[in-house]
Amino acid sequence: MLTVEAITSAYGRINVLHEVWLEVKAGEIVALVGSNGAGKTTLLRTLSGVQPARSGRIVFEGEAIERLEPHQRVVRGISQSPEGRQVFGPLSVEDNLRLGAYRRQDAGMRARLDHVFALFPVLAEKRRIAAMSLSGGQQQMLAIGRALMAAPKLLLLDEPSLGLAPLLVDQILAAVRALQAEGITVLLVEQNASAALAIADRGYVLETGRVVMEGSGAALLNDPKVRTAYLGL
Amino acid sequence: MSLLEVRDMGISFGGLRAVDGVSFTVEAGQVFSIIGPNGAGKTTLFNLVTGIYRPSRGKVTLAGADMTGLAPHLLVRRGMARTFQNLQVFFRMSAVENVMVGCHLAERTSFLADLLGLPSVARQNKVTREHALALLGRVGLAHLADASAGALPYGALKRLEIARALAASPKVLLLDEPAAGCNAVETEAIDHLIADIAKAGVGVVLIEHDMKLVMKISDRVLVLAQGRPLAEGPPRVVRENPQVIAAYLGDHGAREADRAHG
Amino acid sequence: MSEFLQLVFSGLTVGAIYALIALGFTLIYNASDVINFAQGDFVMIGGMATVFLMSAGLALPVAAFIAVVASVGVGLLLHRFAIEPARGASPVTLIMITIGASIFIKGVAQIVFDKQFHSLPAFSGDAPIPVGGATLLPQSLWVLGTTLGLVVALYLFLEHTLSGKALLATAANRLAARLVGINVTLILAMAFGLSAAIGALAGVVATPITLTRYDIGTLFALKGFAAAMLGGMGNPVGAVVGGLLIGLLETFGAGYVSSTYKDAVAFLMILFVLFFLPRGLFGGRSVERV
Amino acid sequence: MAATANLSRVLRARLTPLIVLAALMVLVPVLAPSSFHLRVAALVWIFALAALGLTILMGYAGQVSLGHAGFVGIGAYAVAIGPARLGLDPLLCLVLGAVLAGMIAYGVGRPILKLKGYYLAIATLGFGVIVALVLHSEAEITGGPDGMAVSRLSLFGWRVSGALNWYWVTSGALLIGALLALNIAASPTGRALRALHDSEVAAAGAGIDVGAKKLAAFVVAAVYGAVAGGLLAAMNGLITPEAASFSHSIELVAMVIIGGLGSVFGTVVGAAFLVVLPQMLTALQEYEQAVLGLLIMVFMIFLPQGIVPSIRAYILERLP
Amino acid sequence: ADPIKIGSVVSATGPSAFLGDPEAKTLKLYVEELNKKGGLLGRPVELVLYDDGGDANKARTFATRLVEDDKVVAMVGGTSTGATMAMIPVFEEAGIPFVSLAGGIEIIEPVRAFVFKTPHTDKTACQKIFEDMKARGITKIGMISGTDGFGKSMRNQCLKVVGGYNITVLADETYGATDSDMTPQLNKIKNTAGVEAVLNPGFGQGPAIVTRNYAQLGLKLPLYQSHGVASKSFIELAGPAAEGVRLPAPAILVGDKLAAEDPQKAVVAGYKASYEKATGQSVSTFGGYGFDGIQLVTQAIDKAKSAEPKKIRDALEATKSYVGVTGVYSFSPTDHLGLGTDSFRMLEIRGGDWTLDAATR
Ligand SMILES: Nc1ncnc2c1ncn2[C@@H]1O[C@H](COP(=O)(O)OP(=O)(O)OP(=O)(O)O)[C@@H](O)[C@H]1O
Ligand SMILES: Nc1ncnc2c1ncn2[C@@H]1O[C@H](COP(=O)(O)OP(=O)(O)OP(=O)(O)O)[C@@H](O)[C@H]1O
Ligand SMILES: [Mg+2]
Ligand SMILES: [Mg+2]
Repeated sequence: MLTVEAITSAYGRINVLHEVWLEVKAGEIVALVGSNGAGKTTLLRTLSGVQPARSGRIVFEGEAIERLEPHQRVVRGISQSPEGRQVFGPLSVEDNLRLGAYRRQDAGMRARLDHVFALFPVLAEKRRIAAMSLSGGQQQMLAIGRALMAAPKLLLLDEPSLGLAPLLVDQILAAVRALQAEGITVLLVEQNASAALAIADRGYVLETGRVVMEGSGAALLNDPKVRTAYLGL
Repeated sequence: MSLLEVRDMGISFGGLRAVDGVSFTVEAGQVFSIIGPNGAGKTTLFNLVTGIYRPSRGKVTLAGADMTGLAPHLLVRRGMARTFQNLQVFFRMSAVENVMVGCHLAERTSFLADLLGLPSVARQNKVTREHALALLGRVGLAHLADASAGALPYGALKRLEIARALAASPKVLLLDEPAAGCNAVETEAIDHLIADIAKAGVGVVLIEHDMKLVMKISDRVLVLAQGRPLAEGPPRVVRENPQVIAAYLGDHGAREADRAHG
Repeated sequence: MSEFLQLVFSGLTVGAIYALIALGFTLIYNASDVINFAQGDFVMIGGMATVFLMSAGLALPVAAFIAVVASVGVGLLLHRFAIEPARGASPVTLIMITIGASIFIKGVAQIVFDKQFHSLPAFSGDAPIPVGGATLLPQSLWVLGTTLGLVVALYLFLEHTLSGKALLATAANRLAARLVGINVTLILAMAFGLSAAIGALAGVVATPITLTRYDIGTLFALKGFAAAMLGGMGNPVGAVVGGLLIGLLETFGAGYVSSTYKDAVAFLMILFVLFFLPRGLFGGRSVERV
Repeated sequence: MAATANLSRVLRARLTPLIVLAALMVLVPVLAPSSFHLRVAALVWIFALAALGLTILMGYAGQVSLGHAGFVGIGAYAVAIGPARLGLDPLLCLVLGAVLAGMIAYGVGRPILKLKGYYLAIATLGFGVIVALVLHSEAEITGGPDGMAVSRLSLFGWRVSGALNWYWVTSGALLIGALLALNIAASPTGRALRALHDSEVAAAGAGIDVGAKKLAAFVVAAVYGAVAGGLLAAMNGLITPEAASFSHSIELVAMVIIGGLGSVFGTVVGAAFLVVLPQMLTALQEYEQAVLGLLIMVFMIFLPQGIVPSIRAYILERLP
Repeated sequence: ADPIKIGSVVSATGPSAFLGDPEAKTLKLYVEELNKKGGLLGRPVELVLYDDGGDANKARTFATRLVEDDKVVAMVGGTSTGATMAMIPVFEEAGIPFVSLAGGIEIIEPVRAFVFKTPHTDKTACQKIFEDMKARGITKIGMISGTDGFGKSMRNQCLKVVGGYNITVLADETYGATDSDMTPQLNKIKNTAGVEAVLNPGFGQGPAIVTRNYAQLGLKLPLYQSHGVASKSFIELAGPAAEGVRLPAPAILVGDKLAAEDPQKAVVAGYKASYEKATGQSVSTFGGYGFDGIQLVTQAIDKAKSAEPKKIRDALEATKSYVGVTGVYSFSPTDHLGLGTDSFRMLEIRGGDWTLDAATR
């Protein structure tokens, strides 16, 4: 579904991604792990188009999209829940979610909204409240919910469990699984690597802007290097 | 007399009792953790204790002195420093400058001396910078000292805030989710750091959702839910409280918590 | 009593003009956090273009329509060639660009038009309407009506359409706006175009009262900005209330305090209000989260 | 290699702007000795001095003021009114004007500096408008809209007159002003100001008294403005309320932004841009304004951080 | 041959643009015509013209530039009194004659060696108006003046001389130069018992708005405007409300209505024809000030047979009975204006046009 071919990306003159190769097949959950500053966020930003690629190709469903504007990529079915939540602070929770469906104003929107509210009941409770007065974890839920509202084919999640209570981490991971069952493909960046790899079909390990390892979720979980470097075991 | 005493804190936002009658005490050298579901009021409690919000009721005393309602910068003077859940970094400054700002209270220059550029200012700058570099080293960011804070990855920024808070040489340090955005290995480093800080006699108040971290290093844990205390006690006791498991930990959290004590 | 009423009429008229200009600020601010210093110049373009088109023989409605379209064109050009190329620059830089644009527009206007004052005939004649011992000009009703119409339209647009929300979202968080698929460039262009239209419309209805000249935009921008801030930046209802209030303050200041210091009266009132409501009358009171 | 490393060090050094400025000051009278050129240069120095106040307030501390010309006006009229109406010594009045401006800034700043962003902008704007209005209206004291004459300044017995002498006096004033501004930037105070610019909460969390620091910056800015105003009045021998006008406030802000927000040397460049450029554009006659506006737009589009920081960043990025 | 350089600084843009613009156009036009006729003393004339945008500080800089860089031999300009006052020291010091186009009396009082001016002072205007009021038996008036330099200065002059005419000022209101509504002030005057006429010293759009608001409030008392509105655009802007407004103005506005034997008739007709042909705009008194200024200077150069500043000055001061569009000038060492009240005509607006009041015809 998505192939990333030799993507290079930079802030100013400093290259952060060095020819990253990566593939996500339709219906997969792919986990991306790596330490602080490895370039995980940068990679997701490059995929959603808010960060330009310096070179390389991104092919989504057979179409090269690396030159497309972010909104054009959203139309094609790529949606991202960004790092740092990035909610529309002064807008209400409900407006945030509706804007998530900005490019998908279809009959299914109502249902998706209900779905998000079912997943995160607290959002329903606070639907009229300005997003900036939510707690950190609540904002994280909102960011994930907003990404879901776009009914994406490919969902990019940047540290979805960040700041969430353990109970909710379970729920989020379960939800990701459920999404997979609905046919949504997920590319998941997580610091909680053990949990992420546990639900992932495949995973990649990123180190200073390069893919240094790939394999099935289980294989990586059991890889001794991964275990010491990322799982702390 | 405890180092930090919080009595019956409370505040409401338009009908929502975000924090409702919370009390706790922290001793020097202790790690005191506050956990609870999202929206339980943990961050709000921090904001009340550190003077960012004015409490509608309750009292804060630090080393016996009443601190309630004191402006944040005065609280720092009395020995209270914190980090923020929503990053509050000086993004246009370099990493080391961020920490140097944290040293503000220790700096012995006056406005006039600064204006006139007296030699004492240069000396002070040198001292401050060295101190800041040492602190950056302590949180593992020495190699990024001169990088612009705006260019640091998320996990590094969290540690930068810790270094900045430490720069104020606090008696009480309040950390709001310091390990968010760090993987297991990085979290472990933070874990050692916090233990070190506490060992040096600082009272640490910690908000964190990483149960491995919390259960491992906390002396006591307070669980909040919907603004009210749900349970309080040593980690071992808290993590077995069925109410806490149901409201907060879930299976995963309980597992993680167990793993901490392995 | 009749004196009081007279002051009210006159304050409301002037205030409605300020309100119209403040409304123009609202859109661009909502989309980009930028105060468009060229907003007053859109007002000037509306008035001046109508004057010159009318003197070329066009009927008022036709002339006014073309003037509004022309102003929208200028707004879009401003966005396309000055704001869009500076994409990603800080609001301060963008504001400076609009200041440059304002100087540029005035410079061109003094060549295309001239440096004289001009007026337009009142839309429904000059015969004052006597009300309770005071008099009201029909043109005042035009201004008040336009203000009312525009504020309702703007309010509905921002609060009840997805495009309106997208506009607000763009200013609230540009990155997130792009991530949810909002075409930020288009939204900004729309904001500039609509602001220019509102400005020009204000110019058309106000010129019979205020007269117009190539450089009148500066004054309009100043008063409109003050009105917008008093009401609470970004809130169209606030803009209108702010505008009317400043108009009333000025006229009552002139009528009852001192005509020399009436502007001071208005500004002191603004300072007084901001002292208690640091984000204006309708700017919200919520505590910022950290 | 060594040369580029040196260049990089020079570009980063604290006092480089001062040395370049001093060199420029010596060069101008050599290259352009006519008293017209000297006057234009002196005006650049004076406006740069006034704008330096804004550099500290806006550039360092991030607090917008759209009423800075109000303080310029206060300083200017102190030098005009003191000698004419009270028989005081002009130099003393220059100092008194600065003190007065500082005191007024203190009084006005305390309430309004609680405001943020555009709200602070409108409050300062209001202050400026009120000052201009008073200068305009109290004709018995200020001479009204047509202004009033200002007696000659004498520095410790030396009566300053002639373009060259004024050139040196203003050069000296700017040099001192620039030095102080650079001193602040590199000091704990400067760090505190830049910190509160980025996050007031975090600055307070580091023990910085945000309100007091903002107020200090506001007062210092006012003093810069007043001294510049006093010099302007004394040099011209006449002052009109125009000095305190809103458009002049905008002009000062524009200098700071065009040159580069927060950059001391940039402020001088910005002042030069807005003082010298109109002189160069006079040949364009009625197209002058349009071209000036166009140039401002073009510079801001292509050098969005302002002239000096943008160029500096460009060079530094290309050095190894 | 080397051109003779004449300098000028006017406010061609900014709040006084409607004064400065016709001044600039007139100066350019006249110098052009002069050169077509062969220039002066067999040399071409070059006009060095700068726009101060209404800023006295800029005016001062341009004045220095004219003296230092451009080396002009004479100067005609200074749209506002403020700008003029800022420039005077430069020309005085350099010894270059300066004919100002601004109204303030302080420009020529005390007399300065090198400074002259062409417009009437506001004091003369006040006197002319009060003479007219007195003749019509008006003894109690209300005043509403602009707070710009012109309005303010004229207000002060009027208050100074009003006593001499047994007229009392019962109401004294002001408005800002850029205000768009003067109803509150006029309403106060309306409610002041005993007012028999209203006087509005001011220029720009203000008086037009005053006139409109005046009509809107249904005020029927005589309304006097000043010479500051003496251009056709006032009538256009004020519209029907201008009917009946009286004001003192120079002959230029009513050139075609002057008596055939009036000495100014020919000059005025000539200037009006060429200005209106060249610019497509109707003449105003302001352009006329410029015309008289440059005329005075060029005639002085001609008479002095020299382009030397000192000699030009001397010739200027010796000017006697120069017939200009504003009036007939005779300078002397104690009078650098050389106009009296008789150069003003009392006009009344009737049928949308200026008409000469019979009494002063
Ligand atoms: N705006 C920026 N300007 C310059 N460099 C940047 C910027 N943002 C990130 N970087 C650099 O790019 C590299 C990759 O950062 P990125 O945020 O992609 O890492 P990450 O893997 O997501 O880290 P984390 O786990 O902390 O979120 C880091 O070295 C960082 O310093
Ligand atoms: N300024 C505010 N206005 C309105 N509601 C607020 C405000 N601040 C906090 N709240 C509400 O108070 C509750 C507590 O928020 P708080 O941020 O303290 O939660 P928390 O325990 O820190 O949660 P998390 O773990 O997600 O960070 C939340 O429901 C939040 O929406
Ligand atoms: Mg990241
Ligand atoms: Mg929190």
